[in-house]
Amino acid sequence: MIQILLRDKLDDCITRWHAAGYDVIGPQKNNNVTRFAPVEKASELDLEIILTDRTVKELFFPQTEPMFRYRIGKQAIDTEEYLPPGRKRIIFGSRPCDASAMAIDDPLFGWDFKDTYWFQRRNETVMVTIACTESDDFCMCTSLKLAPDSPLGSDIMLRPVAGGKGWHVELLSERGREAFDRIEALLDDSAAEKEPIANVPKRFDLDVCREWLADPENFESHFWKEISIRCIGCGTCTFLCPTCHCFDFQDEGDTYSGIRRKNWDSCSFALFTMHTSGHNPRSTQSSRWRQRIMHKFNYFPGKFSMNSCSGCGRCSRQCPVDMGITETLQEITKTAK
Amino acid sequence: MAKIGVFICHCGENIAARIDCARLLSAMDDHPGVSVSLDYKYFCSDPGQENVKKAIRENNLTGIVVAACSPRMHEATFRKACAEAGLNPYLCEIANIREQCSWVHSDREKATEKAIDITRSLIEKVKRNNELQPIEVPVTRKALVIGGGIAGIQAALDIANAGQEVVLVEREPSLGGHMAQLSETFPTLDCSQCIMTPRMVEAAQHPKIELLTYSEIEQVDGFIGNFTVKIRKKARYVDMKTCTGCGDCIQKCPQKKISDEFDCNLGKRPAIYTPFAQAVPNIPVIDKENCTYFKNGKCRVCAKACPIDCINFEMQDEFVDIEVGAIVVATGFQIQNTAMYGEYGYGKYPDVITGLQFERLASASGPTAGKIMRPSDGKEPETVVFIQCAGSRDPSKGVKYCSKICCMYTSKHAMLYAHKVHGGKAHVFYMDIRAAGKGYDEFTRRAIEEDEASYLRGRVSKVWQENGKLMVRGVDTLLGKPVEIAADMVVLATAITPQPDAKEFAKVIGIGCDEYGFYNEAHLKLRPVETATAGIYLAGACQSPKDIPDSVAQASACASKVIGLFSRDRLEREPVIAMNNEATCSGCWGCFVACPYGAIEKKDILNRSGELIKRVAFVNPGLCQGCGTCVTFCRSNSIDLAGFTEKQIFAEVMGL
Amino acid sequence: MNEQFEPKIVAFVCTYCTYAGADLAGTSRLKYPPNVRIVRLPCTGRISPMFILKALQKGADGVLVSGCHPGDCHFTSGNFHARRRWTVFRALLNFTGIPLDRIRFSWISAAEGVKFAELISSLTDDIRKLGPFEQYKAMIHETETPVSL
Amino acid sequence: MSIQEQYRKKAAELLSSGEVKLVIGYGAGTTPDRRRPLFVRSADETSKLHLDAACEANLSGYLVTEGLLADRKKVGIFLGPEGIRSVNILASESQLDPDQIVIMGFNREAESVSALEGSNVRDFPAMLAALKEQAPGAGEQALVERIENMTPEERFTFWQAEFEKCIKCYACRQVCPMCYCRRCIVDNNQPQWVQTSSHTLGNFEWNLVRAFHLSGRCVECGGCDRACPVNIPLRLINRRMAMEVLDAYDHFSGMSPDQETVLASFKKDDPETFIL
Repeated sequence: MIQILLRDKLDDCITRWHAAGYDVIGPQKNNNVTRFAPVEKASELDLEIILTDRTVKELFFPQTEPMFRYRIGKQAIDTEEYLPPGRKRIIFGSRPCDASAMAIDDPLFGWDFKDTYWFQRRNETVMVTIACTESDDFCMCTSLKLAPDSPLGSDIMLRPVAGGKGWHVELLSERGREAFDRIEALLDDSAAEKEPIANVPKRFDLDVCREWLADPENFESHFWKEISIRCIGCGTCTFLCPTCHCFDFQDEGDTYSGIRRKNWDSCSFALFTMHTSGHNPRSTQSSRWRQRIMHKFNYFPGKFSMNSCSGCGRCSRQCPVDMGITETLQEITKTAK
Repeated sequence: MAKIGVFICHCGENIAARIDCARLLSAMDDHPGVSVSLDYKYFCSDPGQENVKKAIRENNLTGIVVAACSPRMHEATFRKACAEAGLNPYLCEIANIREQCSWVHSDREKATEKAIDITRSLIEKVKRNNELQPIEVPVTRKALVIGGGIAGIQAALDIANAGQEVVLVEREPSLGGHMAQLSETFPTLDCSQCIMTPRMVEAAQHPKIELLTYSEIEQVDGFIGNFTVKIRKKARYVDMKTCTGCGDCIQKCPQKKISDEFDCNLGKRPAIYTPFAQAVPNIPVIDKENCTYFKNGKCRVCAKACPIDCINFEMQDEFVDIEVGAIVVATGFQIQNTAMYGEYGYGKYPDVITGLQFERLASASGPTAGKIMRPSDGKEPETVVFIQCAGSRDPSKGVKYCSKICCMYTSKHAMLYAHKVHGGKAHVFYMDIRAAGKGYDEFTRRAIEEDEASYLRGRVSKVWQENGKLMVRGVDTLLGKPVEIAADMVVLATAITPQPDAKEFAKVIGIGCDEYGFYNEAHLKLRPVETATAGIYLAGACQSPKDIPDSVAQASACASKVIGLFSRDRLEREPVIAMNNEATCSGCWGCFVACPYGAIEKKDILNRSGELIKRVAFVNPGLCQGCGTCVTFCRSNSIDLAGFTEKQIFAEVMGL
Repeated sequence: MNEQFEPKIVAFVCTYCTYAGADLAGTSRLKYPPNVRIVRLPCTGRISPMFILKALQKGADGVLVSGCHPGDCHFTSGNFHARRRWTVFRALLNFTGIPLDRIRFSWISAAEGVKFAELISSLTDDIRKLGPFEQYKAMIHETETPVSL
Repeated sequence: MSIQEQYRKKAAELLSSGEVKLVIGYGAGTTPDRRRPLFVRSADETSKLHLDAACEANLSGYLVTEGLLADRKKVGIFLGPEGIRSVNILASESQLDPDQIVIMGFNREAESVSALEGSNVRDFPAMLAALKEQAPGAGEQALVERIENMTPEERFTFWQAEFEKCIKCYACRQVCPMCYCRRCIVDNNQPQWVQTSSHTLGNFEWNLVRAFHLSGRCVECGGCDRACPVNIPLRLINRRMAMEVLDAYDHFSGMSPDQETVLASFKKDDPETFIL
C-alpha cells in the first residue's frame, strides 16, 4: 500500500514525534545560512532548499565537541567525561547525498576503535530523507554512482508527489518503521503521482579517474600543481563536505583545568601535517589538494570499498575560487583519456 | 618537571597583619609543581636569604616565587640569592603582597584571597621562565658633557683628571654659562669671574678635554657605553685655528647697536663679538642675523681689519659624529620672563629690572663697570626695592616651585648695593627667607643687620611711575599695614626655569623631564644624578634650580658615576630583550618601524648556495632596551620578549 | 542579590609608572578594594590586546590597562604606540558589544598613588553596579557545556 | 575595443615580449555568473581571459605566493582599485617589489568595467585620493550605523549570533591578501592566544583578532565576506575599523607603497579622549 505524508500534516507529526520522545531536526534558513536545527513547528522547516549550506554531518560529528574536563592537581589529574546527549531524534528532510555520507563515514569511525560520539548519535537518529526532484549546476551524485534517491544511509525515503502536497513514504529500516509507527494514523493512502527525480548529469567518469589515481606514476604529475594553482588553502570544502571527517584534539582552559575537545580539522591547512621540527611533508597546497582527492577516491575506497564522496557538490559550490572535486575529476577524466 | 619554591615573607607585621600567611602557605603547598613552600618573618634578612638558598639547593628547585614586598624593593636581592644558590637569577619572580596587597586592603579574608591569586599566578609564570644570561657590551671610554657652565666644566675636569677623555660641548661661543655673568657670589662674596675663569682655562687646555663651543647636539643614538652623538659645529665665520683673538675685527665692526645678551640687554655689542672679555676660547663669532654683510651682501669690514685673514663668510655648519660611553647633561637654566606680572611694570618701566640684570650692573666687567646706575638715566638709585618670588611659588601666574637661590642673591644684591651706593636704602619684599646652607643664614642676617636692608614680609601689589620715581605699593604683613615706597629702581627675583628648549632636547637625548622641563633623575633621593636612561647623568640646574655649591657637587657626583662606569672594559646589561623567531617572521617590518631604539635590523636568510630566501627581523641585543613594543605589534607572534614572553604572560593571566 | 557582587578586575600595567604608582599607594597606606589583580609588564607597549581577551576568558568583569603619561614613557614611545592600539582595539570591542565601561585605560605615573587608589575604587564601584559580565560568561559557559545535539 | 579585448591584447603583448612571465586574471567559472582566477603563461592562452562586472575577486593575494616573485621577473595582474591598494600595502610591508607588478587596472561599475590608466602601482595617486574622499564601503555605512545605534548588549547579541555560525574554515584569512603571515597567530599554540575550537568564544576571539590585525590595512575588497561559507557580514567590522583609522589618524590604507603602517607608527598628539 502506498502511504503518503501530507505536508499539512507535518505539524501533527512533529507533535506526535515529540510526544514519543523524539527531537525533530530539519533544514532551516536562519541568519543567512541554511543548516539543520531543532524545530517545534513545520513552518520552521525550509524543505525547498536543494541543499543546505551546512551538512547533517555536524549533527553526528560536531565542529567542536568537549570530550572530557581535566583538573591538574598536585599529585594527579582528575578527569570527567562528556558524552553525547543521548536522545532519540529524527532528522527530517536531509538529502540522499547527505544521508549517504553518514553511511560512508560509518566504517571510518568504527574500523578499529568505535567512536562513541559518532555511533551513539547514529544509533539514536532516524534519517528521513527527501529524494531530490531538483538539482543545480554543482550536484554530482550520479557521477559517484549514487542517485537523487539513493537509499544509502536513510531510514525513510520520502518522494515528493506532484504539486508539492506531500511525499510518498518508503520505509527502509526498522528504526524508520518505529518512528513512522508513531504517525501512521496521519498518513494518507490516496494515490498520487510521484514527481520525477532530478536529472543530474554525469560530470566525469569515476572509473577512469580511480584508475588514473591508483597509478603511482600520476602521484608526482604536474597535473596537481596546475589544477590547484588557485587554491587558497582554506578549509571551506572540507568543512562543508559531509564525508570529510578529520579531527584534531585541543586542550583548552587555564593553567589549572580545562577541556579536551575534538575539533574539525582540514587537510587543506598547512598546519595539518606540520611536524614539531618545522618540517612539513605536505608543504605545498598542491600536495594537500592531491591528498584530498587521493584520500577520497583512492585510499578510502581501498580500505572501505566506498568513495569518500557522496556527490553533494558543496566543495565546488562554496569554493571562494571556484575549484572543487568536480573540476578536478573532469580534468582527470580528460587527461586519462 | 617544575620544582618551584614559594617563600612567603611576613615582613614583620607588615604582611602578616593583613594576610593569613598560614592559609597562603597551605594554598601554595597544594599548588601543582610546588616542591617547597616556607614562610618567615623577614626573607630579605641574611638568615631569610640563607633559608631561600638552602631550599633551592636541597630541593633542586627550578624556580622560586618570593611573596613579599614590591619587586622594586627586593627583586635584585632575591635574584642574587638565587645566583648564589646556583639557580639562574631570572628563574625568580616576586609576588607583591605588601605594597599592592597587605598595605592597601583592610579585609583580611579578601586580602588573603588576593595574595593567593597573586602568588599562584606568578608560580605559573615562573614555571615558564627561561634561564637568561646577562648581555655584555663594550664600553667606549669617552664622556660627553653637554653644557659649559660651572656644572659642565666641573664634571669635565673631574672626569678628565681621572684620566678619561671628555668632549665638552657648549652652544654659546664661550664657556662660562650663567656663572660668568654673576658679579660676586654668596655667601663669601668672591668675584665670580675670579673663581670661574681659571676653571674655564683649565678645561680648555686640559689634554683630555676636547672643547667644542658654539656647537649643539643634533642626535643621540645608542645606549650606555655605546652612544653615537651627532654634533653640529655652528659656523663661526672665524677660523679657530688661525685667529689669535686680537680683537681688531670687533673694534672695526660698524654695526655696534646690537643688544648684548651676556649683559642682559643692558649693553650693546657689535655683530662680530666675543660674549665677554675673558671668553674661552677667545675667538669671536659673527652674529649672522645682525651682520651687515650677511644682510646686504656689502661690508666685510671685519675681514679687511683682520691681520691674518681668518674671517671666512663661506663657512658652513659642520657635523661630527662622536662615540661616547656616557653623557653628562649640564644644560643649565633660564630665568622666567616676568611680563606676566603687568602690575610690576617689567618691560614698561626701564628701571624695573631682573636680578640677573642687577648682577650685570654690579659686575666690574659689566656695562657700567660695576657702578649701580639706573638704565633709564644713568643716575645712581637712592632707593631700591627688591621683590622676591617674582614668579616662584605662584601657581596662578608663575611657577609652583621655589627657585631656591633668590633669597640668597637678593640678600647679596642688597649688600652689594649698600657697599656700592653709600646711603642707599634697600627694601626687600619677601615671603619667607630660605637660607639653608653653610653660612647662608649668617649671610642674610648680615644684609639685614650690618648693611641695613629693610626686609618687609609681604607681597607687592603694584609698581607705577610717578614724578620720576617708581612707586611700590605692598604690604608689610608683620605690621599688618600697607606700605608705599618711592623707589629709583625695582629688582625682581625672577623664577629659575628650564632652558626654553629643554623638553625638545630631552627627547633628542632620550631622557624624561617634569612638567616644567627640568630633567628627571632616576630616583630623587637615591639616584639623584642618574637618569632613567642608563649612561646619561644630570648635573646642575637642568635638573632643578641650584646654587653654585650644589651644582658643583652634583657635577662631581656625575663624574664619579662616569669614572665608575669607565672602570670596566665591558658592561653587563639586563637580558630582558626581544628575540625573533626567524622561521615564522614574514619580514613586514612593523617592528622595525615601531622600535623606539632602532634595535631591529634586517637580516638576510640565505640557502646553502648563498641565494636569498627571505629577509627577517633581527634584534640587536646591544640596542634593545626590552620595552616589548615590537612584540605587541608582531601579528604572527614571531618576536618575543625574554623575561616577559608570550608564554609567561599567558600563563600568568590564565593562572590568576 | 543578597551578597554584594564582587567583580573580578585584571589590570595590565607598566612597571615604570603605574606599577610604581600602585606601590606608592601601598607605601602611602591608601585603601582601595581588593578586587584588582595586577599583571606587571615592562611597558604599555608590551600590552597586547590579546591580554584583554584572555582576562575576559578567565572571567574578568573589568579590565584596566595603564601606563606612563604621554611623554613620560621610560622607553620614550611605548605608550604612544599603545595609545593607537587601544584606540583601535577599543573601537573594535565597542563595535562587537563589549561594554567600554568594563575596559578602561589610564595614565598613572609613579607619583600618582592617589590616582591609582581612586581609580581602582571608582572602577570597582562602577563594575559592581554593572554587575557580572553575564553575556561573556554565557559564552564561556557554552564552551563548558556538552554539545546539545 | 572593449576593455576585455584591450587587456587580452595587452596581456598577449606582455607575455610574448617577455616583459612578464605570468598574467593573473579572470577566467570563466563553473556557471555563467562565476569568474575564477586564471593564470596565463603564454600569449595564445590570453583569449581565455575575461573582464567584466562579475570579476569581483581581489587577485593581489596570489602575488605573495611563496617564490613567485623570487626570480625578479615581472608579473601582470588584473586589479581593481582595492587590488591596487593591496599591492601598495604589500609593498609598504616589504612583501613584494612593486616594480615587479604590471597592473592592468579596472574599475567595476554596476554592469560594466572601465580601464584605469597606468600600469605601475605608483601610477594611481589621483584615483586613490578620490577614493579616499568618497569612502568605499559606504554602502555598508547604514548597516554599520544601525549596529552602532544598538545598545552594547544588542550589539553583543548581534555578533554572537553571527560568530556562532563560524566554522573556523579560515576562508576569510586565506582569501585575504593582507593575511600573508608565515604563521598566523591562531596557529601559534605556545601560547594559544586564540582558541581554535569553533565554539562562539573561540570564533569571537578569532574574528576580533582578525579584524584588529587588519585595522588600517584592510582595503575593503570584500573578499572575506564573499568567501565566508556561512555568510558572516565580515565587511561590517572591517568598515568600522577603516572608519576608525580614517577618523583618528586620517589613514586610508593602501595610498602608496611607502605608507606607514598605522599601528606601527604614532604621532605625539594622536587623539585620546578615553584615557583616564
